[in-house]
Amino acid sequence: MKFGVVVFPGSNCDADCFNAVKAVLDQPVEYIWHKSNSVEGFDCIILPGGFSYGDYLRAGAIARFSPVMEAVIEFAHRGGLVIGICNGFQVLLEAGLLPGAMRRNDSLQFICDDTYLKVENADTAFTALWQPGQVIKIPVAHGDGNYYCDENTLKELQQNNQVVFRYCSPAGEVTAQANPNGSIDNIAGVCNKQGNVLGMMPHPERCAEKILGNDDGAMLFKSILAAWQRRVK
Amino acid sequence: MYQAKIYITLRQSVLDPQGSAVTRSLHAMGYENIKDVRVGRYLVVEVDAAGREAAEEQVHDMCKKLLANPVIEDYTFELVEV
Amino acid sequence: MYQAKIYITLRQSVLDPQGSAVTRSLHAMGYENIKDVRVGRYLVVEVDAAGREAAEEQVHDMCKKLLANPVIEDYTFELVEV
Amino acid sequence: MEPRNNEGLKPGIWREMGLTDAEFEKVKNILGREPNYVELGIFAVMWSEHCSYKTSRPVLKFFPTRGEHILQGPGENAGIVDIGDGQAVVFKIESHNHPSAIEPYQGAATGVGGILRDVFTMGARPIALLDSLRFGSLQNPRTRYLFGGVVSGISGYGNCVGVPTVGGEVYFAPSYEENPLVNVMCVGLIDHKDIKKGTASGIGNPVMVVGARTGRDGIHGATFASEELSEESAEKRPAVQVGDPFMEKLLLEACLEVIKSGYVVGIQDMGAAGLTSSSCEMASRAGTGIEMDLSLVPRREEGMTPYELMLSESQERMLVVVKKGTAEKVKEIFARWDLEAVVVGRVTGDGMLRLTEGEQVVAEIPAQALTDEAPVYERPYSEPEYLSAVQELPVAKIPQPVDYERVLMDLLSSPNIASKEWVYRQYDHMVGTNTVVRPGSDAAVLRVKGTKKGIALTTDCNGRYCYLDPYTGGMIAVAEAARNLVCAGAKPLAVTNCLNFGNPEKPAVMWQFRRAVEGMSEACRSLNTPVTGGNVSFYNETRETAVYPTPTVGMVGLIEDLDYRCTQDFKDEGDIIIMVGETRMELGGSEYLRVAHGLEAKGRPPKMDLELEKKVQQAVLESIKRGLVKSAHDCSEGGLAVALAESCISGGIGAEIYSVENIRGDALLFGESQSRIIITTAENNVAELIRYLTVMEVPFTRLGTVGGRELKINLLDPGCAAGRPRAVINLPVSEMEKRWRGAIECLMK
Ligand SMILES: Nc1ncnc2c1ncn2[C@@H]1O[C@H](COP(=O)(O)OP(=O)(O)O)[C@@H](O)[C@H]1O
Ligand SMILES: [Mg+2]
Repeated sequence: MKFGVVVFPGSNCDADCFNAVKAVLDQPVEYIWHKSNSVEGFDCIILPGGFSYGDYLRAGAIARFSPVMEAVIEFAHRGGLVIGICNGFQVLLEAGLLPGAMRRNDSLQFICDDTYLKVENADTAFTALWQPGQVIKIPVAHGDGNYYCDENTLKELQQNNQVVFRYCSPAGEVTAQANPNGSIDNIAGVCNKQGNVLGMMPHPERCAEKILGNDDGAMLFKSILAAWQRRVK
Repeated sequence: MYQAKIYITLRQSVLDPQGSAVTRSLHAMGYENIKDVRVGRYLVVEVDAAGREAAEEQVHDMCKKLLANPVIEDYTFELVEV
Repeated sequence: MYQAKIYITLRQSVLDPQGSAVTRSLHAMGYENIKDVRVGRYLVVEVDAAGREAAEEQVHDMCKKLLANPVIEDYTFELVEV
Repeated sequence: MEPRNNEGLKPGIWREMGLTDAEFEKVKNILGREPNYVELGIFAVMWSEHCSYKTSRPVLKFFPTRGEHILQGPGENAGIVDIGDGQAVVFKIESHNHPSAIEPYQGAATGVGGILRDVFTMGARPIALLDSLRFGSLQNPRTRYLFGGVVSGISGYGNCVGVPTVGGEVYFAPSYEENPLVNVMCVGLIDHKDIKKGTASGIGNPVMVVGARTGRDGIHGATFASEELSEESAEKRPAVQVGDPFMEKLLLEACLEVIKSGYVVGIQDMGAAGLTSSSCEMASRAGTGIEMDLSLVPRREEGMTPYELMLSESQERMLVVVKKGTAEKVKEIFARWDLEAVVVGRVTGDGMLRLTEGEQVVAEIPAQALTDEAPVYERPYSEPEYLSAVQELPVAKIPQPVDYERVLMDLLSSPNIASKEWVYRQYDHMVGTNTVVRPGSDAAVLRVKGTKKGIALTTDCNGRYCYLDPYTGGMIAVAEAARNLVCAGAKPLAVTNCLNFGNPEKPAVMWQFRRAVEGMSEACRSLNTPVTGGNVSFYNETRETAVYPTPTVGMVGLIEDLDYRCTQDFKDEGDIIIMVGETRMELGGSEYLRVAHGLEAKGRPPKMDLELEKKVQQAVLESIKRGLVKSAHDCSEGGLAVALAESCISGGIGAEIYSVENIRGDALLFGESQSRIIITTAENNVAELIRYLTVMEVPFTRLGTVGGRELKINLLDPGCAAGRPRAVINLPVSEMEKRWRGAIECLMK
């Protein structure tokens, strides 16, 4: 399975995603430069965290117009697996591949810390190896992670099981206290209706190896590979 | 040459974390008669267009595509010839 | 009740990285006739003041103390009764 | 005002630029004529304290700078230390105090930008940042504004560039009220073969300006850093620059790429004094000259004069000398990152810095005159008068606490001791996925991918100790930094430092400076951690009062095998707690005196016995390497009780302690005696550990056991013969944690 990690000029988790794929899966992985207009030959595209174009104006707003995004959008529409992590999530929102928008964290501060997530949908290609409702620990690092969508959209998300992760307490309670940024309904990650595009604020690539003190994130990468293998068969 | 002054604000229905924080600070500073604050963006853009209409159309275009995010933001602008 | 529309902009000689990034991006999107973009902030503040003058004074005050950073920013505002 | 062409110099104008009459005479001698305005501006900025080190140079000679691991000592943009396998660590610390006092966000942000460039200009990829901060009291709203702004400035810049901020320190004391200190350290990783230097060699080689365009911002920044803050400082606002971290990220990637390409001869960032310092320093190091046509320098604003172009401190720019014939290739690389790279001149053989505007020569100065011939001052020094008064501490008159629990709780919520989570939660400290030990322990640890190695990092300095006795305080800063690294399981390798002092023209400040450097030098020699560079920041004073002398030490250590890394948190029920080192009857300069007795800075700082320190560090490090140690934490501010509480809190587990009360109870629990490390070991390893410590001839005490949900401290009579233990502390870990974790956040609300 071949992974592609998109590199916007201000991406800074590109190498981390690259390494995680290597370390966890040992599958082929390549960088895709933002000026490239094709994603041919890739089986999963990762939009990494960082500050794509300085995150000026709005996080992800300018990145959405880079040449590579047209190819990514088309790839997603064809059912290709796309995951946007942190800034990558913001880009997916701006690109309209996922519903909603990001606001500043309600604390107005950047926050870098571990968070606990409840796996609300363990049926996606990205989460299949987790148990439904399982509590996992994944760190966040963002200034604009305060997810917003209007009520109708939220209802739709809920009905279609598109809310993939919610912030929760270590014991799995979805509470306001466990919400690090004020995001609506404690949403930490959502997918599209088809389930082939996932956006999440927390960083699985930062906790994919034992030496980093936590490898909960490895499961996400393993799930992707498993899903792909199933698909190919 | 035209100058567009563009005002981008969060939609009324969207909670504005920055605005609330500013309101709280103002209250703490003793400005208790401040009822509400909304924080938005203000852009000044120089447009080299043939005529007013062309400029106007372009600014609308830019706002819709890039400068404002229609999911949460509204925009308005003023255009003056310079 | 008054509404103050406050415009906060970076001083002329101060670098505006945000403005430059937006300009570059607009150019890349094909809006090559955009000459310059400066990005500032736009605040709408509801002031419950006895009279126009009082409101005006208060807004000046708030801008100087909290809303604008006098080291690098300038502000102007408009006040309307609502 | 800048004169127009051909107008003569206004008499005395050099004084406005910061040159003395004697220095002006020296300029005339060097040139053999009167300088013009541009030349005078160049001399003034290069001979400012900030750029020339004219006061500190003779004192900095005390530092040991050589050692087996040192690949690059002082003199380059950053120091380099070998970590084996053909790899090295590049690191440096720098201050941005005055800009941060005026515009905390941008001041701190551009400080981060500057130090990052110092490291990647050597060809290294920055892998970590640390920040050492000092402010006044958090009770003061202005302090909260400064503190909040500085932290978000560091966060805003570092996070965006994508370099994790993994450690640092924050202290609050009245002396920093109006003059906060913002020191930032950057650490990079490099292969020996990629090391680049700031030299302009090879006559005829093109000289290129790359990165951001030059604007009018920051003109006079270096001069500004070389004088006291005053009411007028606010008027010098153009000295404040705005940083563009996105541009920095592009510059970083492009520079590393271009350095790898092999086209680069020398490269240097444009820091203080911008184009001026980078060009003349690069020429001077190579013994060459540089000729530049200023009309070619890309600019942001129209109508900029040669003077403005030379003195601008616009951020995110570099000066690069490339091999003849490769300029086009270099431009291509920068263009890939959407950056401008423009040839503005060339290297010459005549040793002159020659600036033209088109054909017309606007300045012509021997490059080495600006660097090597800068004035040097042996300034007078004498012991300050305050010293004997503050050093006096009638211990007998200080009552012992009635309620030890309350004292401990107050110490835990003192901003100087409380958790700094409010700060480092705003820093991305994980990006890069190398952070193996995150902020919150004695030292941060980063892995070196593809090896078993780890790098441990810390910054340390207790300014209060330095105020009370700069010699001892200087020694302690070095010793504590090394001790913090040892607690992580690392061998301390080398030091960078940032010397923050008041006005050196005052003999008392000069004395503090000399004594601190002497103390640091002594400790560096003893602990075998040479100094590879640093930064001096003088004139940190307002209205006649200087900050505490604050010689911040940044230190790098190496862990050869990350399997044997160590953290401060207590691990498992039943582990045995041992204190290595010994507690003396010392209260001077302690946080306890401030918190419990309102004495901000009183007495003599704790004694520093370097022989003991060395032994303790060796013994603990070796024990960790042998796998005998499960946790290690040094005793610093707040003493033994606070160190124990911190280990409990970070481990989420309690402890029961029995300690012999052979000195006053408060000194025993809250005194800050140096050279003490609290370690824990599994019960089945106790015998071996004790045997080893005994062989190493280090003093140690068995204190108790890990376990339960409370920290219980019992004092025993000397001799332990009669009587029951006196239980002085019995506090739930969760309650201590609440106070410790919430203190700063609560003050910042
Ligand atoms: N400004 C800061 N930025 C990042 N980390 C910090 C900062 N201040 C303190 N820390 C972290 O908090 C922990 C405790 O700091 P400190 O009390 O200074 O430790 P020590 O006494 O062991 O030197 C350390 O891990 C340190 O790196
Ligand atoms: Mg320590």
